[in-house]
Amino acid sequence: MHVKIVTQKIDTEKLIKLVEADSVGAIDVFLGTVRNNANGKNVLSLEYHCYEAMAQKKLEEIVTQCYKNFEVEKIAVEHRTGHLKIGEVSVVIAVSSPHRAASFEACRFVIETIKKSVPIWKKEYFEGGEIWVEGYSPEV
Amino acid sequence: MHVKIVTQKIDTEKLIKLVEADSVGAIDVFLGTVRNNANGKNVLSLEYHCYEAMAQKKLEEIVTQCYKNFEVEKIAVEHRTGHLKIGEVSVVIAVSSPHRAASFEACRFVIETIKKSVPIWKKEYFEGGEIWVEGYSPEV
Amino acid sequence: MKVKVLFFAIYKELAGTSKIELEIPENTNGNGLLEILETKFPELKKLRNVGKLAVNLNYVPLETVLSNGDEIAFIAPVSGG
Amino acid sequence: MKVKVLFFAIYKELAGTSKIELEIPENTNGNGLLEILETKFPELKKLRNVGKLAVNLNYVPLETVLSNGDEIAFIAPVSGG
Repeated sequence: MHVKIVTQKIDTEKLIKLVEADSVGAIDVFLGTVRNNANGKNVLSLEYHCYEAMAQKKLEEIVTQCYKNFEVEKIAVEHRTGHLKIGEVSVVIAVSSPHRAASFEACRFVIETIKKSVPIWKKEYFEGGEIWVEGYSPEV
Repeated sequence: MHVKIVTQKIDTEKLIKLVEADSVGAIDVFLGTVRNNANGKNVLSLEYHCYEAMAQKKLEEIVTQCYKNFEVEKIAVEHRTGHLKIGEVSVVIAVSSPHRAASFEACRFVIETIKKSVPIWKKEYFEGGEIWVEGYSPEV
Repeated sequence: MKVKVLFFAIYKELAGTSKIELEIPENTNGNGLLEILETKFPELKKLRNVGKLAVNLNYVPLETVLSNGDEIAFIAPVSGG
Repeated sequence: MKVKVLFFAIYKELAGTSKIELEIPENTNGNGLLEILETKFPELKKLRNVGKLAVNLNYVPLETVLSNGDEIAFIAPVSGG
């Protein structure tokens, strides 16, 4: 398992290499990118803050759960924090598995669970203001 | 739309770049890789043959259907043919979309449909023999 | 009339060639062409009921009547990806 | 007893600080700590009923009784990814 909170550009190719293995037939990779609009507003940039120690722990828990729930081979996740421009990549999740269904399902599970329970927050900067984006309320 | 049958190593990073756009919030990338086993046999390598003109046409039809069925932004697909070693990448599908569900669903749709209807065949080389893999019968 | 038949993968191995041009009677359909091919390449009988018919890059039913100049292939179950 | 409270994102902006160390009575729970914090940082009242309680990197119910040395954070609805 490779799980990391980073402040620099994520190297997607590196994460893919990390999940390669001879027993692997499928790799699914998800990239979250900064979109130029949200709720009808023109977004100029996004700022990601995080509770780093807890985010790291939660990400590791999510990946551990994936290994239990899906027939996956290897998982690599990096989430970037700081101020990101439009088009920049905020998160990369790479999952490898012998058969393709598991890669797709586990990769989707990781991003959905990140958005529900990992203490990372983003602030949108748009023309005329800034706002903390309200996401899911993490379940206790 | 970028759709190509190639005989050399696929450049995943290039395909990802091709689907980037300011309006994109999610990119899903699927890589098919050559696995070292199948049906309990030790696989040594795979050889991909294809009916190139028809495969190209079918891939373009699949991508066109994706643009209709899913809220995706851009799609790039390359399928490699020839003799591939264990671990090498046979196909890469990159799909971008404003919201993540569409990327995952369209990417999955492309690979499932390739496996059902695109005239590409693989032969497994294993210890002591070789065999054409029987896939789906394409529906008329 | 004249048609072009392409062989791929298992078809190519059994026919021993990747392509032939063939004179066939007017109104021959896919099934009829297959019978002609099985006479020329008896090994192809091993694939009976296996292949789908493609004419000019599209899948069509085996009952489809062929036309002069058609590019034809029998498509074994595909296994790409 | 002494606890450490961390503030992130909207909590940090409203509290005007990212961290404080605090003396609180024995047997204080999450709700009790929140009341103490709202007295020190009245702006935090704006977030009442918004945050989940995290103690030592785990989400726990607001009724959880705190211990000396705990690292505590109130987690606004997350929006990463």
